[in-house]
Amino acid sequence: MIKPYGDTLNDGAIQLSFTLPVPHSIKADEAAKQYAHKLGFNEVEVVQSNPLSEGFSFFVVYGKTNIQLDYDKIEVEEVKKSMDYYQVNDFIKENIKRKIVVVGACTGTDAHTVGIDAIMNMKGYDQHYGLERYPMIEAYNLGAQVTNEELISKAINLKADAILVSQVVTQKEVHIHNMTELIEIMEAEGVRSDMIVIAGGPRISNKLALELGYDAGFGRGTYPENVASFIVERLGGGYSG
Amino acid sequence: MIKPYGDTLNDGAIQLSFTLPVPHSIKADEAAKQYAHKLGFNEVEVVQSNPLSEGFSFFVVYGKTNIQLDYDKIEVEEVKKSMDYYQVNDFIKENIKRKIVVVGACTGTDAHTVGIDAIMNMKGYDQHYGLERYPMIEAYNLGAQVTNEELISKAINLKADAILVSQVVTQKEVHIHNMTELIEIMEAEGVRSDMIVIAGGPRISNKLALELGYDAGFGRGTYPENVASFIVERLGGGYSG
Amino acid sequence: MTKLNLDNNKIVKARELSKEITKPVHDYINKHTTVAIERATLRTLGADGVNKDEIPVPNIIVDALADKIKHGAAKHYINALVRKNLNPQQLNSKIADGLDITTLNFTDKDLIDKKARELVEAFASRVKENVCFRNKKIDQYKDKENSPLLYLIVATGNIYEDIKQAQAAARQGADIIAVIRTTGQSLLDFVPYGATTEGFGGTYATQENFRIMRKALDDVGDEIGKYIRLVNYCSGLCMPEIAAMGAIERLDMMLNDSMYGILFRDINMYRTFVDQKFSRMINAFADITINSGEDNYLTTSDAYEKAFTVTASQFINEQFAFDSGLPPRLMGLGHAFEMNPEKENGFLYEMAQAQMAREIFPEAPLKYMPPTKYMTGDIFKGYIMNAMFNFVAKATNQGILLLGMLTEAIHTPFMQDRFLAVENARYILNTTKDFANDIEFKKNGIMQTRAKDVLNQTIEFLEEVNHIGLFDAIEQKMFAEVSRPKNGGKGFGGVFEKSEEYYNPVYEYLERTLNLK
Amino acid sequence: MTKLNLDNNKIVKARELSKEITKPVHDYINKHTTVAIERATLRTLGADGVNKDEIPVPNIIVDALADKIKHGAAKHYINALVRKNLNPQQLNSKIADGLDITTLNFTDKDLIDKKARELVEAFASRVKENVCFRNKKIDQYKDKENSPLLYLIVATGNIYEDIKQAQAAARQGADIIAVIRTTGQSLLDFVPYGATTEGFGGTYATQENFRIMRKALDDVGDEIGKYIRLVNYCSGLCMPEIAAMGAIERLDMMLNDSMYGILFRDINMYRTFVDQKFSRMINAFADITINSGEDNYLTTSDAYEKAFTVTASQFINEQFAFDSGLPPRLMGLGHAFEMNPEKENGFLYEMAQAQMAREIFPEAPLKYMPPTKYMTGDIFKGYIMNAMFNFVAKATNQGILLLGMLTEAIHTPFMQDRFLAVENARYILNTTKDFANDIEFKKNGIMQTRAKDVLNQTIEFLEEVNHIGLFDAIEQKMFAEVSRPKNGGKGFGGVFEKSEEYYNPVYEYLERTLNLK
Ligand code: B12
Ligand code: B12
Ligand SMILES: Cc1ncc(COP(=O)(O)O)c(C=O)c1O
Ligand SMILES: Cc1ncc(COP(=O)(O)O)c(C=O)c1O
Repeated sequence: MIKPYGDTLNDGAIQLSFTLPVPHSIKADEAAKQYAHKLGFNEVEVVQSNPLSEGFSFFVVYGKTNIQLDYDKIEVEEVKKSMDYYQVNDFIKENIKRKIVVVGACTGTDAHTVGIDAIMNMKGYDQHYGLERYPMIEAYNLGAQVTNEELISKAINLKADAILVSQVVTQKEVHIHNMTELIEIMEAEGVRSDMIVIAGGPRISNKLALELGYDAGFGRGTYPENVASFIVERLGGGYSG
Repeated sequence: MIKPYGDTLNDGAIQLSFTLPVPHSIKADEAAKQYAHKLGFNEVEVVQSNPLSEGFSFFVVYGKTNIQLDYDKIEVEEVKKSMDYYQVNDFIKENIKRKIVVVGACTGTDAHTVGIDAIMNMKGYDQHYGLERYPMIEAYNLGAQVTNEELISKAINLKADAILVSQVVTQKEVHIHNMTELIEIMEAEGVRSDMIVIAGGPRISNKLALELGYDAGFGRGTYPENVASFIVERLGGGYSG
Repeated sequence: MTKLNLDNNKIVKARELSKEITKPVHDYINKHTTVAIERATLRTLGADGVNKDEIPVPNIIVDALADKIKHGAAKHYINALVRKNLNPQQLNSKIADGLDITTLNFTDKDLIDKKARELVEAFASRVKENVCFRNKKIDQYKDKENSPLLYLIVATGNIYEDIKQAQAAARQGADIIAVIRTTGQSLLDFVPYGATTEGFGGTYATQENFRIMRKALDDVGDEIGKYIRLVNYCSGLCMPEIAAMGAIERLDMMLNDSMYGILFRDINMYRTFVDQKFSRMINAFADITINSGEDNYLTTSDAYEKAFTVTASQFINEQFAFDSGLPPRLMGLGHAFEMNPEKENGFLYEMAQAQMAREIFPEAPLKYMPPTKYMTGDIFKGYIMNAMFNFVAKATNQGILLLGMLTEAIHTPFMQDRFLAVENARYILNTTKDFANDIEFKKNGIMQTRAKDVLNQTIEFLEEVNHIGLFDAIEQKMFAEVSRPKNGGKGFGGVFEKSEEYYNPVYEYLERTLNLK
Repeated sequence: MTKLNLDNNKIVKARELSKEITKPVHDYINKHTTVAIERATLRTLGADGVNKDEIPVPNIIVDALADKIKHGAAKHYINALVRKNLNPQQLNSKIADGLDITTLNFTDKDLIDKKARELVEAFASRVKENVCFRNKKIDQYKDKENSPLLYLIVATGNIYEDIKQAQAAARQGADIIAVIRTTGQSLLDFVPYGATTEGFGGTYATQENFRIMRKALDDVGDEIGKYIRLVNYCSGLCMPEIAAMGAIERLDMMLNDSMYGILFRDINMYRTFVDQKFSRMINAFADITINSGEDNYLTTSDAYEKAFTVTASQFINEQFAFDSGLPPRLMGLGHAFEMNPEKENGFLYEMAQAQMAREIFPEAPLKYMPPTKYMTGDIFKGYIMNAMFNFVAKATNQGILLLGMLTEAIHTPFMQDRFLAVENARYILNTTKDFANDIEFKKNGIMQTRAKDVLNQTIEFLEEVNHIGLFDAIEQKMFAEVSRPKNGGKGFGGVFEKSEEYYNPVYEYLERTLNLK
């Protein structure tokens, strides 16, 4: 069982900051304190409070809590050691025995290309080659603000093995709507099972992607070989490296 | 009912940071997330995680919670508008009709003089005169690192009306021990009811002081006239200003 | 002596090159109009409102004109007013109800001209009143302004929520509020109508939203004794219309770049160049400060390696601005603090770059953008990066300081994020107030050398662009590492060669007033 | 040319004044000893351990001597060793069990002298080995050191918890670890014994705690390829004993000020002056860098108004250090970044002050203290104040950088607070690396003028102190706005005039070795 650590094991110390929609006053400070109590903190100090505007106040709070977590029970998917650039190409040659086709885009109204470029562009990212550089992968990067329809029809035309969707803007859950729509259209057109569909972006987790009907999701700090590994293993049976 | 505010009313958004005593890993990130869930957050993002040392990891987390607080039910003591320098002196002249005696110190091993000086010294604090300046108050500032015994015997000798205790260091609850001891000695010597006993310091609240048997407690940002008002009103019956 | 000791001949040289570069573009611009220019013109004359399918009146007219647009849309609208003897509101609702004014026969040229003068006059006097009002307020409240001006964004998607945030920001110390647009609006070929409450990562730019935010800022401004400037985005497929709306509703600044739409929104280059000229003429007339978008180069390219692209783009933006009648004092040329925080001496390179912009464009109220690309979830680190950015801004006397958010990598700003941003800026600006005046740069030191190198690279780059021609240079990926085909991108279909009898009384009025002819 | 263009004659003048000021104090020092000096001497000779009441052996001996102490305690201890033919450990346990060595008759002077030489030699060679080991390690790992060295405190109260925190800090990038002492230890007239786990706001300084922390830091140092320096507090009523323990256990730095105990702990002034000399001789011999405490002035006085008291105290500390044989390279003279963050141009005044210290004491590894007084619960604001502090430290080439904690106003540091402090420093130090070299200060600008003014005030102040005499100046509140009566304060009873036959082989050895005679 673990608890947060300030300067002594299990002291349960946590820093919080938040705004309450109340005017700055002694009552507001007390509300901040009691709110922290409601969150399960017992020793609570409102160390700072500032008026933000009429009717809004900002607080910095330190608190200590007794809430514990059973660390042994935390389950995370085992991170498979991903293949590297060379291994991926070799794997395709040996197990799939043809070039594979991957089509990617940043979809919907989302105009952030840097993430999908990092995965696909020749020059890659952080010294990791992008998919366009892989001799055994035919990679098509459609760029940003691509509609789901466009992406799907391009993938069908190119007989893609996998579709890569990048989503960066998440405000008001816009990515959820957009990601859901893609799967719905694919299912309506009866092509969902023809391709591997993968999502990625800084706020995308594998869990979220699976929930929305994708084959996988990749978050912050993904490298091209991570997604390449996943695709080729799905296509060509497991890899034991 | 209120909830924290990020950018939309009742979105319940809060920022947290804390350390967990586990090695930096994907499992650690997941633990941080689940810990936040345990604190009552539903949408949780672990936006940053850093290794601190073998076996310790630091997290910055944003979460949203549904926990609500009934703001109308928050009770705070009405902050009496305190008298000012002139009013206090006049009040003593009119109601108590003699100079009152106040003895103060920063007690125990605590060597922080700035707080008690702010309250007592002639020059005062932030343009508010200290008690030594009050014509109707005889103020004795014993300085810091004064033992409880010394303070009490001095107060008895001077026939003090009030004792002021400053406590700044609170680590390992050292202030609680020390403040409790003072009251115990006074009770043992049968002098507790002869004087008003007041505590102050940046981490002292009125609530805490009352719990420990003091007449009042004063926190951050106290001015001399606040405590002077309290003393003279206790001594001379209420004030209706 | 200047701090950087730059060779003035080189600065002159770079300016000459930009002039040569923009010349052929300008020839193209003069020969063309676009659907957006025509719609904007209609708006200045009074066209407004939407039909039951939410199609705006200016779009209905322009769509109906099809390629007759090459003669200009204004004549049809004015003609209809005269012939039907209606005021614009009345005409607008008739159009919304289905009236096709493009099929009406033309009345007397004289009557049309007379009506045109009257309408242009109405537009002009409204704008002049706005300018006058603004100047009066700024003058009245001058003392409380920060220097640089503190620029904060609101981006809730809901104009009413935006107002709360904007007023809170103003109370906290902001001088300028920008209402970020919803994602994707720049690609709409029409301007949505009315007050809106549903945007993603921003709020729709509509005339009604402009109006109510303007009022909210005037109110809070009077409350706190300050004139709070309002900003929106004069870019995308409706660039000239936004300019017109902004002029009418007294916006004070506009994001407005000569190439941003091409490079970062894949809008057709001809469309963009033609649109930006008219937009800037309106901005100039309305005394609206533009903010160019050089910061965007650095979100895709490395800020150290590609610093010269920023400087080159500033020269080009300046030249296009001159061509539209914008005086330097309205040129909020953009740049950004985007170097990798791990870079040794990064602070010096940022300072050199910012100081260089200051010395090359001495009268421009430079708009300085905060770190974004290297911001992470480590909000504490981010907060000190923002402090160093604020420091450089003050030390190099930037005009407009877009405040960095400690949560840049996480979400659009919370109310408390903005508060912390203002607190950061106010502390740094005050504690380092006269630092710049109190130091000199070492002769041939790191900063002087860096600025010299970047200026040299800029000139080389401009020479190459000039040699290839701007259109081809863009096609050849010379800007922002992205290639945009000349005939590709969005909105190319909306560009038309003007006919001989092309008629646009607003354009003419502005050209005259701004001394462009 | 220097940045500040200070008048060198004035610097010389201030030094001369300090020499005059300390002269009469030094005469007093030479004629006196204290209980603490005698206990420290005993420790260097081997006295250690406690009796069943936890009274340390050195205290038992000195207490038993009462005022015979004026002849020196060493002779008794050495005599006992010779007469009883015991080694120190054996003797120590006998003393702990009740043996009173002060009643033993003296043996031959020659035998005592011989044994003394042997014991002093043992101490000296242990210390020399420490110095040698330290230099080797520093040299081996030099490349990874930060400049300035990053100094972090641990303060859990529990030595084993401290070790976790200290190792974590080292892994995060600290170069120096200080184990803060528990509140109140400085007023104990004995040094507690053994490993301790209960302290308030800090951990007891005991020889065992020194030893196990030293080992922990050596271990983590080898792990990460760095020599991690260990600091403790050579101050309070046991100042000389802590010096001795530090020399033996290879501490690397010691907080050690000539007047701190007087002003901030109400320790008697005579006691302090006499103690500090011997302490510093030991520190000098052990190649331990001292850190003086000028920062403390600014926690009670205003940093802008009373800046000169810091500079004056630095001169006085320097002079006392010279008198004890400390070379400039071991003088970590203190100062601090404590101006009100709301002060306009505060950054410039801080920079001027720090640069002035740098130019006046060019060889000293100045120790620079972070903002504390104006830190609040606003951890974000605090974090950028710390960034500006780090900036000034780098720009003025400070030697030792005590990292500020964003939670300074709240609690003793959490592990994450330290991490964030190191991250802050590393970012700032790297991004501004050569900034100082790249700029010059404007002639007669704000910073030059400020430094000149402070130096002038310093000289005026030193003249006044010299005129009044240091003892009386302290009594008259001239330092830190506090008055300390000459015969008041703690520990005055422990000061003794040395007799004619006063004997102290350690003191003599050090005087000889440090060329003080
Ligand atoms: C650069 C940038 C821009 C540039 C984009 C330039 C371009 N050509 O991409 C410009 C200036 C144009 C821009 C504009 C906007 N931006 Co922006 N932008 C950023 C910024 C600063 C960096 C993003 C970035 O490039 N990261 C670097 C890349 C490498 O990381 P990444 O995207 O996470 O990708 C990695 C992984 O996520 C993963 N990955 C990503 N996609 C995929 C796909 C697959 C299949 C896989 C396997 C992996 C994968 O692999 C990559 C490599 O590891 C962020 C803030 C920040 N510091 O993060 C804001 C940010 C993303 N933008 C934001 C917003 C709101 C906008 C706007 C919508 C604002 C507006 N209303 O005008 C606009 C409009 C854009 C639009 N219509 O979408 C918000 C999003 C908030 C939210 N959570 O919803 C952010 C967080 C800033 C903020 N705090 O407001 N932006
Ligand atoms: C200045 C200072 C010092 C100076 C003190 C100089 C002096 N002569 O007082 C020096 C450098 C000597 C010092 C030393 C130490 N300090 Co100190 N110090 C501070 C500092 C920076 C400011 C305190 C201050 O002066 N505040 C200004 C005054 C005006 O505010 P105040 O005390 O809150 O007083 C106001 C109210 O609280 C109230 N009040 C206070 N007392 C009373 C009494 C009455 C009766 C009433 C009515 C009101 C009242 O009115 C005052 C005016 O509004 C704080 C950090 C910070 N920024 O707060 C740390 C701090 C208080 N110190 C701390 C520590 C641990 C120490 C040491 C113990 C460290 C060590 N182990 O060596 C030492 C030892 C001192 C000891 N034995 O007690 C910790 C305490 C942590 C904790 N919560 O337990 C702090 C928070 C720093 C930290 N983060 O570690 N310190
Ligand atoms: C010059 C310019 N125009 C417009 C925008 C806004 O983008 P959009 O066109 O998506 O509204 C930006 C954003 O950074 C910009 O810099
Ligand atoms: C020179 C010096 N000595 C000692 C100390 C520590 O205080 P104490 O004497 O309470 O251990 C300090 C603390 O700031 C100091 O600056």
